[in-house]
Amino acid sequence: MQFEIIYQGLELLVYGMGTVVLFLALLILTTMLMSRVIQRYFPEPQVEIVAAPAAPAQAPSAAVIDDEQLVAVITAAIHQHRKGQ
Amino acid sequence: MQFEIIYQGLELLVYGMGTVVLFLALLILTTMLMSRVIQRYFPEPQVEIVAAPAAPAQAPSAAVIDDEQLVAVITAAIHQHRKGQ
Amino acid sequence: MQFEIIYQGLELLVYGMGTVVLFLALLILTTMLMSRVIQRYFPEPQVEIVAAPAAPAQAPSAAVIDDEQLVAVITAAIHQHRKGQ
Amino acid sequence: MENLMTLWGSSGLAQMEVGQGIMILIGLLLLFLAIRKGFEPLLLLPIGFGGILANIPGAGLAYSALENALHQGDAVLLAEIASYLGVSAGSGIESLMKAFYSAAPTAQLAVESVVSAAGYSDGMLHSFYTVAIASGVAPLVIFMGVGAMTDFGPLLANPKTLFLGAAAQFGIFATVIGAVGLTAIGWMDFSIADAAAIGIIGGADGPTAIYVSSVLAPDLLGAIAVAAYSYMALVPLIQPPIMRALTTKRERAIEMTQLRAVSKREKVVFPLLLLILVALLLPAAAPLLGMFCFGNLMKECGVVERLSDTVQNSLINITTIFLGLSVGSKLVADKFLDSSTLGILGLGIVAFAIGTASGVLMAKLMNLLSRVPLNPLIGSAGVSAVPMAARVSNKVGLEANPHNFLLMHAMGPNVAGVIGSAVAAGVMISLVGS
Amino acid sequence: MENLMTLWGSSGLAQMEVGQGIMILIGLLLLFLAIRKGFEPLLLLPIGFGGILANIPGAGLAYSALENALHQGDAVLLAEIASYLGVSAGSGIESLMKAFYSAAPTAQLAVESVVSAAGYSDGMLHSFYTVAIASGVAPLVIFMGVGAMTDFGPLLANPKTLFLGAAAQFGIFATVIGAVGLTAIGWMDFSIADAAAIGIIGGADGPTAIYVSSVLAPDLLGAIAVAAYSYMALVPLIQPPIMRALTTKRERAIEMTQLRAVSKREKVVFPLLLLILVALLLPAAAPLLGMFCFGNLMKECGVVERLSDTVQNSLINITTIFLGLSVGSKLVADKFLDSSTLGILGLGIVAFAIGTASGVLMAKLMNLLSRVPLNPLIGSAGVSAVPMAARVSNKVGLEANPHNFLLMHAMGPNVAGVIGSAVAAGVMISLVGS
Amino acid sequence: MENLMTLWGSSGLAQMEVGQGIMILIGLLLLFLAIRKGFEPLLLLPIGFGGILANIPGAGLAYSALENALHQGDAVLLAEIASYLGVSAGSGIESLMKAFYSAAPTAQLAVESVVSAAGYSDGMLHSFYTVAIASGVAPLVIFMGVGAMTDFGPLLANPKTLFLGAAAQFGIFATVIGAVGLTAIGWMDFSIADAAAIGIIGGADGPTAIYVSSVLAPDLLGAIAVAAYSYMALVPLIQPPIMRALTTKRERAIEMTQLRAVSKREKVVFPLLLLILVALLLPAAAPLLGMFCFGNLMKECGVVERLSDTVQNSLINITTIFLGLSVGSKLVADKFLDSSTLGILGLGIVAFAIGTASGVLMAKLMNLLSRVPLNPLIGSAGVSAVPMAARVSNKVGLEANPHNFLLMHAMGPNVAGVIGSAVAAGVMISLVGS
Ligand code: NA
Ligand code: NA
Ligand code: NA
Repeated sequence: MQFEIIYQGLELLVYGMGTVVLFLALLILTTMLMSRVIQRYFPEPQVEIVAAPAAPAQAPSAAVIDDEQLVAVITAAIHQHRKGQ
Repeated sequence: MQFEIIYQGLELLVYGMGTVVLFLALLILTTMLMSRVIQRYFPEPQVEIVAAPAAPAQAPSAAVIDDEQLVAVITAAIHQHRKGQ
Repeated sequence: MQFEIIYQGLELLVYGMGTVVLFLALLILTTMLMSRVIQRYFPEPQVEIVAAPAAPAQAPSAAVIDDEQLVAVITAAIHQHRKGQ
Repeated sequence: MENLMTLWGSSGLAQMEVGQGIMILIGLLLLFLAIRKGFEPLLLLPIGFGGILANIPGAGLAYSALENALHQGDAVLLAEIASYLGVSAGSGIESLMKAFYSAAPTAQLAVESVVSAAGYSDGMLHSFYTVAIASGVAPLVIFMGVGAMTDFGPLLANPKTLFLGAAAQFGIFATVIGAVGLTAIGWMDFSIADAAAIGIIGGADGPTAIYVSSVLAPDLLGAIAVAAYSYMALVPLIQPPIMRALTTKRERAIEMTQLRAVSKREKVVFPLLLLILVALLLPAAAPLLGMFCFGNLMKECGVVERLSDTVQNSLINITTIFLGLSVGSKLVADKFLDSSTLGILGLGIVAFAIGTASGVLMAKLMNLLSRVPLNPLIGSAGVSAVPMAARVSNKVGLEANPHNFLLMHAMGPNVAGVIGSAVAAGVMISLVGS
Repeated sequence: MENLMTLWGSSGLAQMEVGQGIMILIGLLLLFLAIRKGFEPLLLLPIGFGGILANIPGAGLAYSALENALHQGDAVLLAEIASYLGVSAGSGIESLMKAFYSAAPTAQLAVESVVSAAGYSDGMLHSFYTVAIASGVAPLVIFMGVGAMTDFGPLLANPKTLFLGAAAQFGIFATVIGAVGLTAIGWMDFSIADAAAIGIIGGADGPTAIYVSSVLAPDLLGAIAVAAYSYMALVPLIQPPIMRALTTKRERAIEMTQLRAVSKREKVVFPLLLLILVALLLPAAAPLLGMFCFGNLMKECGVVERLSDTVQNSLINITTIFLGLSVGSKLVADKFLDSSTLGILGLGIVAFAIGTASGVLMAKLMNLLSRVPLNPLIGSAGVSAVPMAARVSNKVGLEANPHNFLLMHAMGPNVAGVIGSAVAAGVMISLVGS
Repeated sequence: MENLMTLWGSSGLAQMEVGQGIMILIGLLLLFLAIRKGFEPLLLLPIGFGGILANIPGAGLAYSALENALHQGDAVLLAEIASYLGVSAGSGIESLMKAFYSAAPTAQLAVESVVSAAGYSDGMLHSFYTVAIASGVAPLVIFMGVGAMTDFGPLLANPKTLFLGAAAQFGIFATVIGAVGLTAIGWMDFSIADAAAIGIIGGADGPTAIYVSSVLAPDLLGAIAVAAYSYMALVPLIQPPIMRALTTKRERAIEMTQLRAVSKREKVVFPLLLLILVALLLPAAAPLLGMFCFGNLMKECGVVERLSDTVQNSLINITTIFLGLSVGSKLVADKFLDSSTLGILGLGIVAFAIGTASGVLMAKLMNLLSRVPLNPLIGSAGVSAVPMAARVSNKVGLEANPHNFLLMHAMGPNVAGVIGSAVAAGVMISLVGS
């Protein structure tokens, strides 16, 4: 009985972790393919730079905190840093 | 059986369309009466011009699209047109 | 039967009113105690004056009416009145 | 031709009963009072409109599926229903409904199945009522919103005004005596639960009144809600004469000392303190006061502003609409047009008057016992009816002394009255309920 | 190893049926139309997404607990269910479901208990559908919101345009004839209730179409809603050729006299007037038109602005999301991929065309009988599809005469069309419903 | 006198049990953490408040009608209930409840009817729980809102960071092993379903944890939700030591290349791509990830802004309030005060730690295999806890190299972690559920 549940747990570990990794690997592949197709065949005239001005994903854990100020500070710092180089 | 359902359909057409027309005719009559009573016995000091500046009924089909710009353009055009005459 | 219900009503009066008064009396005591403890041991640097600028409890009966203007007028009046003294 | 008869037979005119016509007029009157006279429009507009909808002949919007079947079904259907309930089909709708409520659960299930198969379903307003009021949820959500809109600052600055909020609840219990008295002399026929629900009108607090009557006297809910909101709107007419009659001009001119500053921390702790007291002493008041304190804590704690905003706006507005329409469903003619409604309207105004008087007299008593001067006019604000009653205190005070600004002083007893009537509601539910 | 089989067996690829694949593509097509072509995106986006979710193989999101048990349960479970229903376990899902619906209530209860004990529960979209549409509440709330966004000013300034709104409903009833005709010649197999629900597509009003089909033909609801919203989006393509074909250039160039001023008071009284007429004559239309009038009264009365704002924003938005997803649940392959869907799509566009033509012809007829000039182009706006159809009238009018601004004139018949199709819906429910 | 005893007997003090007192203190502690320490206040404030309400003695707010009857009913009522269930009345509440759940549906119906006739009804929090969580709807709606607030830009610019989000889910499964291990050695008594629900705490995603435990282990839901949100708030304390221990200063100072521009079109297609993959491979994750993708599509498509706004504001706020209160209902003393709660709290923090470590180590592994430099600090963000974990990565990175801005780079694995734990949730429900 005791080994039974440990066995079940190990099974869950193997199949669960396996599925997560496989699924996300497939997602990586299809996402890269999708991006390439769109960039080549359906390019957009105007693009947006992700690294700096885009606001980060806000609050998926329902904790909505304003990151914009932080981003603004960081962006400014990066610019200054680059200028300095 | 086949004629039965056609007969039912025709009935629906006659009674349905009849009710719609009768009901809206009654609504016209009572609305005109209501408007006349209000205009005569309960006039309001300030009135609003419907034709031009009032925004149109927005989006009863849940498709909310901003008509104000369109109305503004039209209003301007009407004014210019009238001035020109 | 008739006296029965009157008796029940009187009981409700005595116990009901008694509970209300006792409960609110206890609330007064604990509130005063709480305020004293906070004022002595956990004072706040910045305080707010309740009498004048604080907006009154708005609309607990779901009738939300803007009291701020009224309060502003009253506050101004009080200030003028005090200045005049 | 048969269709023409169906259409005419299903039209309102052909089925209209006198009572329904009267109720539609009463609904229009409520709309008039709400729109033109500004009588608590947020509630009386939906209530009035719901009342009209509930009385549209043949639409059955306020009836359950079974009631609709009993009103509109043919003889065969009625006979089948009656056979399941073990009564005669000709014994009238009311006795069939009673038989249904006391039937065995499997018989109820069978009847519901038959009714549904015959194409009858719950009316729109009946569904709203079931979800919003019978479940108790709408008044509680409103109370949470009220909590999120209440500022306990003035009360915290002068906690003794809680006594004024307590005294004004005497109107509630005096009215209970009135209701049982009318029953004892045979003019009315109220149970003790009915009397308690009627008394709560004197609490001058809409959601509390609806909550209590949904538990103790659902059949009287329509009349009680209409009375509560109407009289709350009439506070500026009802209170001043009583206030003037019970005070001297000198008393009315008393100026009160400025309220002390109240810290944020006190405001955060107060709803928790109230909650703990309720938990220890009066669990029956826990739903109402618990939600009230929760709303107030969300407002004062400062870390969940987005929740507090939603509670004060979209959530309370959505709930108000469905609460109002649901109350309207109880204005259906065969429930509302009853001598008891007149009794309720009469007792309700007595409750307001006694509550007002008790508050004023308590303030005078407190003046005898304490050196800190108290203007007795703020006593009347203890009935709640926030913020109307506090404004009335202020206005009557200004008449006597143009330098006398009682508004903030009256807000203390005013919000105390909300707590007081919720406590009274708890006592009644725990003593009379079930 | 067994787990690997469980995982693979529970994957979508292993369970995918052709129909589900097709429906997922159709869902993606609806999303494309909504996002790239701007086809009524507020509804078609949730409907399309819901359609994809409904067809995820093995997820059973659109099925009830019982349907999920019948699709995925093992032989033992099916045998147990079948024994309660008194049929053979091998008789197929459809006949088991039919047996369930006609079973005695205690047998239904027993089946539900078995299904729940076996771990099956209602799919997410099925729950949404039950709460939002089967109860009737979502279309009614949308209609309240539509009422709160409607301005009856242009209609009040020229009430005769109500006739145009009446005439355009001819498309509804002509389509009913078409549907019963297709049945009579054996191409389709619609009941009279189905035909009525299909006809209502011609009303060019989404919530009305969903409400009527939820009552009269729930199985066709998916196709009807998709047709209604798609054709509403296609109004700028469907209407102009018909309008041009039925009018001369001279008629299209007619300039209309400016609309008179309408007082606030008339706007407040109008929804009440409409409500009273509905109450007296057509109780079956009371839910739809009652909520519509309630919304409009909240907007116009001016004393409950916070309620009106919420109705026009958060409440209608929340309801739209769940309404759309719920409609999507009816795009499940085994219900949608049916020859009847093609029939519905075909009949729907005929309904729009006939409605448009009827409106234009009625305007021409009215021109013959009255001296006040009426541009026949505003007749087509009578189908509703607010405000798209009114804009089409304006645009076609400008082509013929660049000084001809018909927008406000077309808004009258446009909102009249909403009332007209709600009236038609009431008639159909009262004549055909059960 | 009898009334006085009724009142005192119904007071909280007279009925208070030690466990309830402790739970009220725990509720106050949660409020303190939420308000003063800023621990996920949007959830922990309602949860803590709900926990206090649930433990008010005698109020029974967290109990069903039957539980309330069993706790407060007299001997006669208990005997009647027990006779329907075929057990002895003295066998204790717990065994009576078990007998009820395994009773025949007609017996259940009879018991419910008796309980309701005796005046007992579902407690307020029990009703909230039934509607919001037992139905599964509240976590799904929250997930839709989260989707509408998520920007996949950083992830699309560097999709390989999805591997980090995958690796960090190892914490989930390692914790499952821990839970079954504790059971095997006899310290705890978790079933495999319990273990799976506990493991999901390591997903660092509140709604996912609540959704999974509502399906797999409703009795543990309170402890699991409290652990999940508490540890999410503690991420800035839990993660940095682990991150520093597993990396060299040099690794922490690695600067990453700027992210490429991502087009609007990619952002619109991505949620659809994810949805299709889910549909084909993992239907059990379809409710969670379907709603997530729906929210994200509404945000990115740009044509339904009013829906997206409502989803991100009033809808998610309303849902959060009732979700929190509902979770609080599971903090009722006799369910929460159990040795298993301590086990859950302990296992939960282990899950967080292992997830953090796995993410960092995976980043180091990827650095070995690829030329593009990857700062291993962003690996810890793979646990999700958006956006807290990404900020922690940024902060620790800045300590090592003041020119090193990792925030946007860490957002990729951060949102990948949300997808990863939803996938893990799907696997668990499909392997362990029912
Ligand atoms: Na009160
Ligand atoms: Na129409
Ligand atoms: Na995660």
